[in-house]
Amino acid sequence: MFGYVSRRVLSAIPIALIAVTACFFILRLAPGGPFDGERALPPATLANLRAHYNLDLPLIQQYLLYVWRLLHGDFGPSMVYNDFTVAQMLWIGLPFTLMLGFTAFVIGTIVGLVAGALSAVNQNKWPDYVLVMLVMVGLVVPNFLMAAILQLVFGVYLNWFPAGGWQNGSLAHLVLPVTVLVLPHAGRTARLMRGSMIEVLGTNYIRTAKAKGLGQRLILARHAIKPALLPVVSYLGPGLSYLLTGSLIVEQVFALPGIGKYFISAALNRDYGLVLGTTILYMVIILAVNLLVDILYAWLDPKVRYH
Amino acid sequence: MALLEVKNLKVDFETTDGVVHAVRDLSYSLEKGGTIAIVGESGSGKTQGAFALLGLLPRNGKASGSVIFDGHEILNLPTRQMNRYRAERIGIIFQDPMTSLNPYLRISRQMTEVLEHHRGMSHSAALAESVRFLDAVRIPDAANRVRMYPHEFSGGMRQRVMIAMALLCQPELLIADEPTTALDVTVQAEIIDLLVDLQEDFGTAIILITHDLGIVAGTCEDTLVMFGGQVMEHRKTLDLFANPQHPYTQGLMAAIPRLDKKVDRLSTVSYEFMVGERQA
Amino acid sequence: MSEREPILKVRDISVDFSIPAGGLFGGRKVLRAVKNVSFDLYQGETLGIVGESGCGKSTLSRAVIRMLEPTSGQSIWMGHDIQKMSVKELVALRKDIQMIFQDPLASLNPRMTAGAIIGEPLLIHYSEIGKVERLARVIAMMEKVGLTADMINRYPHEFSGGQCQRIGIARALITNPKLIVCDEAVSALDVSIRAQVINLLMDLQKELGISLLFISHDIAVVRHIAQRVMVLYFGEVVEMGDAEQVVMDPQHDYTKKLIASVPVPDPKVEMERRELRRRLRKAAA
Amino acid sequence: MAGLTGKDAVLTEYARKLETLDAPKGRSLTQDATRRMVRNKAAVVSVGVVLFIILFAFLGPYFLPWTYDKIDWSGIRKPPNFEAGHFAGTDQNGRDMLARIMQGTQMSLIVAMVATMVSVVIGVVYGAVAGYFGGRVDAVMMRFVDIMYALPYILFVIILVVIFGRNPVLLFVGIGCLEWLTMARIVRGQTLSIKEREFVEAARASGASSWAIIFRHIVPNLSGPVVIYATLTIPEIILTESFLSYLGLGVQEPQTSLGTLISFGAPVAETLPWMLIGPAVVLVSLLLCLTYIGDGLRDALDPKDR
Amino acid sequence: MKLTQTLTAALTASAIALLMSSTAMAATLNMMNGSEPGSIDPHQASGDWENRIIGDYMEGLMTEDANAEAIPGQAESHTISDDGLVYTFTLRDGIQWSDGVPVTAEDFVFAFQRLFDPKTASDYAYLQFPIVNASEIAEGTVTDFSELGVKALDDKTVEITLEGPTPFFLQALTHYTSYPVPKHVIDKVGAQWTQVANIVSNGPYTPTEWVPGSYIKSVKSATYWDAANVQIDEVNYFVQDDLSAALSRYRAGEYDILVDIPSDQAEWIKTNLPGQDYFGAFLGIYYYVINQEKPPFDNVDVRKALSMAINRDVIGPDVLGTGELPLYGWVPEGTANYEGVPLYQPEWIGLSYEERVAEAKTIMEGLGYTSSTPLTLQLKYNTNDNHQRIAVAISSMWEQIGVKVELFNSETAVHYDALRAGDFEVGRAGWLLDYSDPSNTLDLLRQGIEQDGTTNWGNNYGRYSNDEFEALVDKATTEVDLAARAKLLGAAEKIAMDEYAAIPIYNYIAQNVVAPSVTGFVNNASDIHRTRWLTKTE
Repeated sequence: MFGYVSRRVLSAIPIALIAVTACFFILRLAPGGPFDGERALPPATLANLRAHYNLDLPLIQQYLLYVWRLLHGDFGPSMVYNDFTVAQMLWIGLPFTLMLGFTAFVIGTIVGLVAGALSAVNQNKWPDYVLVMLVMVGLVVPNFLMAAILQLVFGVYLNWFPAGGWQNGSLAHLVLPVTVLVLPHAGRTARLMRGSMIEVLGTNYIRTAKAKGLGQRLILARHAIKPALLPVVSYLGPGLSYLLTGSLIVEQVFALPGIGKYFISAALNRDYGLVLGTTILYMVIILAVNLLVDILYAWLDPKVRYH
Repeated sequence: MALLEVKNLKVDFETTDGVVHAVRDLSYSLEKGGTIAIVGESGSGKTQGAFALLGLLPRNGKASGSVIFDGHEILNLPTRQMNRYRAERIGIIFQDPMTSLNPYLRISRQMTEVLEHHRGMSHSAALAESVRFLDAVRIPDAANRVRMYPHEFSGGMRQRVMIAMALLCQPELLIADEPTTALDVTVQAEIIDLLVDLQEDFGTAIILITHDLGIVAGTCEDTLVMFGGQVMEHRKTLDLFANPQHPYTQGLMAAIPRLDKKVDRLSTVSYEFMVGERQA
Repeated sequence: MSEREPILKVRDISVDFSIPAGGLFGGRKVLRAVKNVSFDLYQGETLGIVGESGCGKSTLSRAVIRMLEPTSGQSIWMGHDIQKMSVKELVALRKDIQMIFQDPLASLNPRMTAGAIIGEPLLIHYSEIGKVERLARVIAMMEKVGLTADMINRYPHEFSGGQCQRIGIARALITNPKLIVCDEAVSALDVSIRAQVINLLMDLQKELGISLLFISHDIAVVRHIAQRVMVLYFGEVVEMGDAEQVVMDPQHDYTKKLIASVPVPDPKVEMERRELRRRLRKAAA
Repeated sequence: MAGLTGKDAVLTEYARKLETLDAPKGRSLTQDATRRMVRNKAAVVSVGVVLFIILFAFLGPYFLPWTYDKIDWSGIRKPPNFEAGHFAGTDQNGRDMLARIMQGTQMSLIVAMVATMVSVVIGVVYGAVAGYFGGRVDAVMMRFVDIMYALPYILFVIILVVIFGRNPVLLFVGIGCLEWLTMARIVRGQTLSIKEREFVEAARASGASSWAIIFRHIVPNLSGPVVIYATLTIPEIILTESFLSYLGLGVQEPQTSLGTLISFGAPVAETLPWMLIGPAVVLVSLLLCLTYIGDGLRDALDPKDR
Repeated sequence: MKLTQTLTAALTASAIALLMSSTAMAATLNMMNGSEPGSIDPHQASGDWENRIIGDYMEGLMTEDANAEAIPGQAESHTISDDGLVYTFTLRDGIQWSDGVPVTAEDFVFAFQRLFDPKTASDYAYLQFPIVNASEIAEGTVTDFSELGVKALDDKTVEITLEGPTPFFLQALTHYTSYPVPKHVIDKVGAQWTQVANIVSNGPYTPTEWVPGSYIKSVKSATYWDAANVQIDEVNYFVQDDLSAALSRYRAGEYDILVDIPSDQAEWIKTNLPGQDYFGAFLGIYYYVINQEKPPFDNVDVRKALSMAINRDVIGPDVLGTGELPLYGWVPEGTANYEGVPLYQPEWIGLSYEERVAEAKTIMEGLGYTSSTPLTLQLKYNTNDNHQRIAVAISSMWEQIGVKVELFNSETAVHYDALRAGDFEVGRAGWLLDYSDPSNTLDLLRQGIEQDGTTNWGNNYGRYSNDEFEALVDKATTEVDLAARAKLLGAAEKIAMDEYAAIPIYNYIAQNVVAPSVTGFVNNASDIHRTRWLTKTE
């Protein structure tokens, strides 16, 4: 087990390195630089800035310098946010992003699984139709629209929840942003769960379970859930990356701290250090989640476990 | 009184291509401890006819007619009531032991749950009983292997597990749906022998569903030959083999290459008998 | 017999598989699926290979014609070692050696019409012939295997199992092969249809003088169709000889068990055989 | 010479036979699937709605008094006004909303089609090749997909906007080039199972080359999952497009897309509701129907249901 | 009678209770402050959202009053030499940093040296380039910081020497680039001094909490010299990029002040939030630059026609809906040091829009551009709803005079990169004045500087070049007399605008929304509203 995990972690390192390299050079290919703002800077200032951030070095040297620092755990400075290093910004924003992301992830997964399973059990009956319809709405409404609607309805008209912001992690502030994130994730999960559950319910071993005279609940809980979960489990990795992408819109609309919105703004500002830092962090999260998902998969599927 | 009385059983399937009559007018009866073989080729309706007894038809299937088990009408019972017959009084073995066991659960779990559910036994008692039955179906080292997952067993062993599972509650009737089709010949022989021995030991009545006349020959008292959802011939097995009456039965028997007789050319089944029936 | 030169000489073919060793993330181990098998096959002859699932009979047949790479050994096809052939020579060889498969439906591409399926080998090996002639040959072959020309545009799922297997046979025959490897070619068929297909195969063989390598788990079928039988058990040949002789007087214990296990559609005989099996089992225990 | 082998005679006879041959057309799997699809009410209704939306988007503009880029200086940010011919109101630039919705729908549909097609072509070829050749080739190719998965998508999009910025179709060709990852994975998985099927072995036994097998035997049999996934990719791309529009990276003015219209409409939902409702209704019903069609296709094409 | 008495007593009691509770309760101002601050180090900041925070915790020699006029800050008084070159400031008594360390003249000298130090790489250092040797130090040609024209005569006296008379210099000293920084802290922790754990302030507030991406909290500083008159105890500067979300949150009572609004909501706010809209013109111009190095845009007539065809009267009120004022000249109305110069107006100002279009059309036709043979041009703008709308509207206006416009939007960095590189035909730009003086905008049209074989055009994206204009502006820099200087600059403006050096479109409008509970908020031309002047009643 330990060997497997360490092998997986080791094999992720070249992937991460290639990705970092690709990002580094692609960023530099894009026109515009971190100091191209609305106002032209005097040449002297510009030169000072470029020297300050080592941008005057040859590109390959900058790259090696970056990787060298990275290996020492140093993400370098941000070029737009001067008062913090990239590592500081990420360190401050990460817990929030993770909290938002994982709360939505957990709730969305559970809601999706339950909805999908209910839908499958009642296939082609009214609860199925209602659930499928709800799931579809979650899927097709763009999240920025959903965020605006929720904010207006629950934040302004009904005034049930704060319309945005983040006061010391109060639960009320989390409700709306998490809902926006949960809907599409729950929708996708529910669709998958419904499909796989229907498939499982048609298998021979469920027929065997029925032939044993077991009640429907027992059949579902003991015989159907686990195999039906498998395709959903393999979706969880990509699902989380969807969530993280979605979180940047949510962070922006609800004015939440977190690293999601740096992703966009830093890319637009050509804040090389911050973009790379965020990218690497996201990559690590995604790779870690994929690893967890694989372990979970192996745990769920005895066949994988023993081969 | 007969243990099982099937009368005018019909099974229809609603498909995208319209209604398919899988079984038409199937009637037979079975005494306590008796054996009957239902023989037919694929699509003859033999399997669906058996599934209908236990209410195991797929969603789009509908059964009608009458099935009296031990004096009670059990056809199309609500699931809750049907569950009192399933496994408890009527066991069933399926064709494909590879897919009929839940690959995600240990054999122990899959067996003990039957006893826990129907007999209210404790887990440890159920486990002991399960091991006893695995022994009975000649699974070596049953006490240890009961903790394994299905994919760790060979096909023949899995079918033994299925049989043990179906017999756990010592049902009065065992439906064996092509129990050996997916297995090798030598294993098939062992399983069939096992079934016959168990039937003698437990006195369970058996409905043996198969496409292989050879298997039927040595096992069942009665044989029922089906084709296209209809009964072609239903007689004592000895009579049937000695003197097959229906042209379909005759053709079927002649089409089998036999080890005990050498022929130069196999004869084939002529379906001319169908012409008249179809029109009728 | 001995003066004739065999069309196919197989010498010491072995096949190893590397399989996961088990355990959560363990390594791999080597499994010897076929062990040093040798045999000869003559023009117009049928050699039956009998054995249970997993005994290596399919692996053997594929290794012989290099559908998969054997670990060691030779198979000499009309004087040329198949195992040493170049890719180009192999493609040419496929024209002479064809296969028929177990599952009649699964062996046909569901997206192709019967005509396209049967015509495909022509497209590969006789790309020079025109469309009309190809079609003509396909129709001729369909009629030869008992299909009608009007079925040419139908798709596999519209055929019965027996008809599908006829399409498979037509596809195998269309390049005028000298050897056909039948891998459980009749096992999945219903009894009545199986008889038809067996008869068809035997008729065609007689007419065209092809050799058959007939693989089956059913020794009764093999006995019926093959002149010689080879019994495989865990990758090894345990018995090989004249079909009649092997069935009537099996030498190896496994062959005896196998023959005793085959059900016979005669209640009296079957009762006796069960007694026999019981004795065998007791003796073994 | 002709009579020597009798071949010509045989051929002549068959040629004659071919002429008279009136072989009935078989029912292909596609036709079968279509028949099953027609029985799915939700899918049929969805197909109808989608067709209607397509007609609405492509023919609608011919029936309107205003074009999508024409400014009505007398009607800036005005609610629907039938006399002026603004059936769905006007935007902040005084342009007719209905005309813009039609143009936006056109754009979204074209963009989705192009991107989907690109992703399908790349994904199918890539996945089929990786799956068929397996082993080291497969390992390397799939590792590459893994890397791409772990990279932030948005970065590529920004580069693409910079490179293709002015042409929406080219931009979305680019997005299609990034969207093929999942398709490649699905296709690879399917290929792995299809290549174990006997008909592939049969083709190999007939001497067919690897490429012939991939394109004649494997790719056509992928059509089920590919079509299903493609139908699901279309809404995905439309959503991606709207996400990009929200970030200001969408299509260039004066052209527009549903996503762009909604991202402009959402902030003024209260004050200029007609700017949101129209495009939102079209987008949501389009996506809803496409998803239902995708589901319907899956049910119709899934061989397990047969 | 008795009833009235009891009632009055009760009312008084409750009023007192209310009063007491409100004084007991800290008044917290929640301000929606736009973008994430890049830095709250005065030498690193570059935006108005940073200015709001920095100006509340730091104070320069001069500071702004509620109307954003320069008033004495840390300096109690100052004298200016007759030639306008030497400024001498006397610091207040007892001013100290929030950690109790006194603020001395040395802190100011240190701050200016740090500002110009190339190592600091301050974006906005050039605003203080009028100081002797400032630009030389920044460029690295002078390395001895003691040669800088800022000296501490003693602990309480700062002397600043300028290169030339700079009438707006006192105003420039309200800008954050001139703020002192705490030498004693920076010597200890270096660049980390702005971390809330280290930061000290000399202004009315001290930052105490900073959650990047969310907010900065500043609390009233007890050591501020005028602390007694500071009413608000706590300020939260919230990061909020999405403007319509910001409005929603304002309506939900989560913000007291919005510094920007979604422009479509201006009308709605005026109607539904009466008295809370503080929309007023401020010193900022929105304009299009025309690349005068590319034909046919080097032709003044083409530029004239393009300018004439723009109907500025509909852009502010209708297209944007916020009512921005049409702009024809280069120096916005209300700019200081420009007394006596009439607002620039083109000679066709008297024509109706239809007549202007007709004339523009004639001009274009004369040059061979008609609707069938149009002049095709690419209009670049940085991605933003308002820029887009204006571009769409203007391209439609230009269509009438035989100009076919292709719109091209890109992100800010790419857009300005293209403008600077001259890779455009017509491009959108804007300028918010750093200080109230005509030179601040007129400098945008000055010729490029030759360096390393290329011309650096700075902010003169259109590459307008006119020697006469240049001479007038140059002359004005040495003119001490304000009226004469204004005249010179006015003449320069007229030359540039008559040649359509760029096309001004509108005068920016500040779009603040202030809750009724907040008082003391005054519209002003600089759009600077220090929290010090505000009061909040709960």
